[in-house]
Amino acid sequence: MIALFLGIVTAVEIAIAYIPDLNRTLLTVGLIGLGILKFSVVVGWFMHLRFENKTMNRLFAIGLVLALSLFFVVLATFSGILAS
Amino acid sequence: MRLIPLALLILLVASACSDNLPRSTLNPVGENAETIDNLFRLTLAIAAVFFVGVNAAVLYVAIRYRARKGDDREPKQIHGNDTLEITWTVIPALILAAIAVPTVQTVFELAEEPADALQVEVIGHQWWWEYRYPELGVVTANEMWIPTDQPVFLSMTTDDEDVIHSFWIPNLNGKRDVVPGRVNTLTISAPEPGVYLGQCAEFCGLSHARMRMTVHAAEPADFDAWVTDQLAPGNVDEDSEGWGLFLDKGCSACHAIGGTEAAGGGLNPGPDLTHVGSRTTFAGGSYQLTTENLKAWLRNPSELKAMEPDANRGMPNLGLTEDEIDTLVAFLQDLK
Amino acid sequence: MATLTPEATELEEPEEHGAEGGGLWSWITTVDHKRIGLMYGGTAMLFFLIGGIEALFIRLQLAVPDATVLTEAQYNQLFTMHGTTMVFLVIMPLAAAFGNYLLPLMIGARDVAFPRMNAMSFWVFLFGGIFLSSSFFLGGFPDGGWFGYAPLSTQSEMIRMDFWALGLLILGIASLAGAINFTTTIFTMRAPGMSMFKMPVFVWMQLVVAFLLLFSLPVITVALFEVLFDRNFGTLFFDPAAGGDPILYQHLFWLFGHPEVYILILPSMGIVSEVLPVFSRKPLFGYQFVVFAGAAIALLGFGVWSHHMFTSGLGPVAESAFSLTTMFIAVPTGIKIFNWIGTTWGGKISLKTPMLFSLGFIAMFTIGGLSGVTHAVVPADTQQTDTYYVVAHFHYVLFGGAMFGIFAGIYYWWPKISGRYLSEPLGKWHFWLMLIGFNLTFAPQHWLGLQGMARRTAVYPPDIGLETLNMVSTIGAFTIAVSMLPFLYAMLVNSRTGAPAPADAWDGRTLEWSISSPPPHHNFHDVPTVEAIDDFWHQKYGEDDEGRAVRVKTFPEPSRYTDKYIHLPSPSYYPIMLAGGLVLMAYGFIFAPLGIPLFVIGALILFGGAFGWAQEDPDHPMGDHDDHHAEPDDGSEPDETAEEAAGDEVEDPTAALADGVVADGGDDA
Amino acid sequence: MSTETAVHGPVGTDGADIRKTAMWAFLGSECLFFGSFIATFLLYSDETNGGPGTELFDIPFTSVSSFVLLMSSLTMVLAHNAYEREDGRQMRIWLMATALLGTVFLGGQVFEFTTFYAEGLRMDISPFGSAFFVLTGFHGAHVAIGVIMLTSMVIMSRRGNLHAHRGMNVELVGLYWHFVDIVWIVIFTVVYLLQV
Repeated sequence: MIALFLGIVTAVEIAIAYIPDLNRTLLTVGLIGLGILKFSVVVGWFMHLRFENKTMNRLFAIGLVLALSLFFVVLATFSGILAS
Repeated sequence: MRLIPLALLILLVASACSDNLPRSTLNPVGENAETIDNLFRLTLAIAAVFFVGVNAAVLYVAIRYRARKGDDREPKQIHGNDTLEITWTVIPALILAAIAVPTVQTVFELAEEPADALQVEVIGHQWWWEYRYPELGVVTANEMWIPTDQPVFLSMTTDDEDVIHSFWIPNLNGKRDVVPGRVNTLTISAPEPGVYLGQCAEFCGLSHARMRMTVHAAEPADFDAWVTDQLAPGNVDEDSEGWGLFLDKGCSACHAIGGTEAAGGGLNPGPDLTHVGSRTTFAGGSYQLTTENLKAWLRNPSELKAMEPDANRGMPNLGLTEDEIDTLVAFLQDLK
Repeated sequence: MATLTPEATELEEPEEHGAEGGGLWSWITTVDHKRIGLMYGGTAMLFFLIGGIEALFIRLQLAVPDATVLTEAQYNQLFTMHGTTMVFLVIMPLAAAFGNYLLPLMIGARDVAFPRMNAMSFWVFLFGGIFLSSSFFLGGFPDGGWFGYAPLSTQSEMIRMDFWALGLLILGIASLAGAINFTTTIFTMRAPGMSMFKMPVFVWMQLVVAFLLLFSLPVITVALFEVLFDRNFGTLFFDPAAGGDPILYQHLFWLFGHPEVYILILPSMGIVSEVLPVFSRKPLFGYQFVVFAGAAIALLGFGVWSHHMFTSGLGPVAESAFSLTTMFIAVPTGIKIFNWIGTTWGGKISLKTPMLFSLGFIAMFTIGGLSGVTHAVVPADTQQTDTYYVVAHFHYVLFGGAMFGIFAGIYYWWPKISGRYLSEPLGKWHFWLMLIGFNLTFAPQHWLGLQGMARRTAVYPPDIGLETLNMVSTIGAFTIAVSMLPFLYAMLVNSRTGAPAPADAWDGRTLEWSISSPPPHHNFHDVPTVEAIDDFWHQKYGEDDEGRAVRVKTFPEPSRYTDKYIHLPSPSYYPIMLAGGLVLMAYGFIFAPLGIPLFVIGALILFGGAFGWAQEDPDHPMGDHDDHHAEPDDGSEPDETAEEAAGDEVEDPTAALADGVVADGGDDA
Repeated sequence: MSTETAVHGPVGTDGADIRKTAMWAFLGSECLFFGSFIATFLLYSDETNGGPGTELFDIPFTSVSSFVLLMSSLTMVLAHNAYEREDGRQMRIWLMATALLGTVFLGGQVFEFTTFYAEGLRMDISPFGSAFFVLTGFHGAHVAIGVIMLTSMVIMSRRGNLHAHRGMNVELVGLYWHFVDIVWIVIFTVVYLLQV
């Protein structure tokens, strides 16, 4: 079931990436959204994190949150948003 | 025991303020350096209060609550006090917030480019500094001249093959890194004529310690005279033995002399020598430009300053005879 | 409760399975956390000696202007290795030594979660340190600075930076495996009843450090890989000519490098948080606040890295943002200092050597913290950074702070480790000489920096006012060297002839004092049940009407031996084999293409070690255990059966789970 | 040690599975490892230094190999289920299937790398090339290690060193394998789809 779902999501992703003239922001938001969906499904069900205790959840969550912050701060610094 | 740092502090503050040091952040010249110094002194004063408070408390505790013979009573078991905790969380936070306001203001102030500034391009090399005055057409090395009546806006970078340096004249402003592939800026101004010394402040390899620089702040008239001198072609007698040696020994492969066939178009890897005789220092600002020093330099440059000539960083040993050295040194010193 | 300190038994022979005798082989194959901790400590102290000698050479060169004791090339190598050694081969492993020895004792466990992985961490650290230092005999020390900024570190002449980058990668494996081990140990192996907020502060700080390592090490790993690839495989990560950006390296390095500062200082903060209450005979003031402050420092520590780059041209917005976060990290740091003073306030203070070092820690660390605040003021920092002012600042934090804390810990726990006290007079000589020498060395450097003395310069000119203070600083450095003599004498002689120490050497508060000195191989005859913070103290003392401590119970001296059968993990030589293979690979890489056979041999040994490890039964007499699969590449695969003894004692696991609060507060803070 | 604790692995005093806790800590750490590489890539996605850029990406091809990797997560789940049922034979079959799918993915990556090299995208041609190859290469290395782990587990199971009820290994390797899969989900989205 979950595998089927993941397969469909992937198909949708590729389809989106190929829609001609799709608004760039919409594309980005859509693809990232679907990526997050797939990510959560695998982590939550395949890896049973949904059913594990808080310690394990938090260990992984901290890594994830820090990695995401890393993206944003580094990119913001370089892209000039922060550099003004 | 804990009085030692305090005593040292007093001693050192006294000694630091006593003489006029040419490379000290404690003797700021010009608006930017003074702003920074004031902000630093404010922070230092606040820090000093905490320093004295904490150390006095430690000392007090060690004396007052020391276990005494015959006192069998155990101390009260105090586990904490929420009011105190909140107090010593909030008060330092407020003090820091108070420091943060002028800090942020100053950061933005210092980043502004003044309207009427003299433009200078600073290029860091392993291990010397190149200065270009695009509006004036002047190119020079290690010693920068600036007028006293005008702020100077520095645009700083390096060659792509070079490494990170940091431009720092402590009297005039804080340092700013010089990064390959980027252009960083810094504003300096010196209302008083004088000589201000600096040192590359980012570790840049073998001879980092000998990558120094000098800023000559001159009255406007003197500065203009300097510019006029710099724009003149190099003082070269094309029939002289020195000039012949300069070409024969391959000096012109790295060094330019303006107004001659060795003008080089500004692509040379070594300092521009058009007016080298008029400078006071050489070798990354680490030696006085004297006859003796120049001779020693030409005998074996790496003896005076560690370099990597094989990697195109620094001057190779040309294997000159004493006669050739004498001739070349005389030739160079005539390049005023 | 009553299980804490069982009655002494008359047994002469250790009965537990897995007990080790003497002999070199038993140390090589040991998986006992106490032995591993001692080996960590001993190795780190040897490196401290090396790093110290490097420092003395640096100070000799700087004693007078334009000195020629060292060439520029030698000087650059020495300061690079001094920094690298002190950070990665001294303070970090010393913290690991304390963590290894004490974590299981303080949480009432019989070992760490993964004893063999623990042994592997040590061997990887030892071999990595030897690898890094051996560069001296193979062409010279690395010379690109301990921070290895690209593109200087990728310039082809800086050939020894391969040693540096590979060495740090290897040491990173040791630290990462250690961090996973400690995290798991603290989360899962606490004695029944010891909820997170009943753990000793030292354990908390080790947990925070493990988190910092977990999440900062991978970032420097990436930075080091990118440097290695640029140097060896022609990638262009930091080549400006091709569009690469050297500033990216700085971000990656300091994203690790700043948490690293807290990795170095937090264990010592944990140590003084244990020492101060014992020698004041009062509980730690504001336990929760001290714990939260530690976690807050760690969390904020991930958001301040760019303050190392204030002069690199980040732009005013980023500079202001990082200035603010940096300033506010001073708040939790201040909370800790105030709480430590609160702990001693009104106490009954005994100025034994551990206490002297702890008080010294507070005084010296405060100075380092305050000069840190002046760095947060960006404009001031542009004058201070890369000068001796910064050198002074971080030595007040890392020497006056971290090392003073570590010495406090050594004097405090030595009676537990050896069963003998270290000499008080020698300790006092050590402390006072070191305090004086330390301040002589580093206090003048504040002024040197402000007077324009740049860091990492082999020579400085005369006549700009730097001579006197540099000479003072050099004299101070040699005073520090002299102060180490009484310490070394005490360590070498007192451990055999010092006054015998009882189990509870200082009238302590935490579980390690409830067992014999030195501790039995299995630590606890019966795993204790914990009801309060400082549970051991509360068994000994109650409070009278005025709130003063009153002794209610005295325990008999515990025995080293038990009549119980306690199974412990068996010794194993696979960890050292795996570590050895890894380092052979590194040598092979350095000397490629000639070294490729060495690389292959190393890889085979590593794989063999991992495979053998996976097949090995960790404690065969019990028979029925999981096999497991070792992961050769990262060494962090949790691949072994943990020591289950603690698990047998679980009475109500769910109850403990309910208040099993996580250390970080990361996702909801 | 009772069978019960064997199935769920050694548990600590707070009831948490010791080895799984460690594995999650490791995976949390790995997030930062790949995060740093992905940040590098994002920074350099336009730095092609005159060489080829994202236009070389063959999305349909990469989609297929992404799907292969995604399906290997499914077979991994089936292997884990077989372990829970203590069905050693089934477990080995699904482990082999997972390893096979992983190998197919690696084959795809090798093919992709070869094609890119032929078309002039090399890791020494531009920061973009460096970031792309090193990021996807390190992911590939993780997959390869996973394949080795899966294979050794099959071997150990055959030799009787890995009994079905000792499935903590299968579960741990499964966690690692799923993690490698989700990293690819991120890479596929961020590096491929968003850059076209």
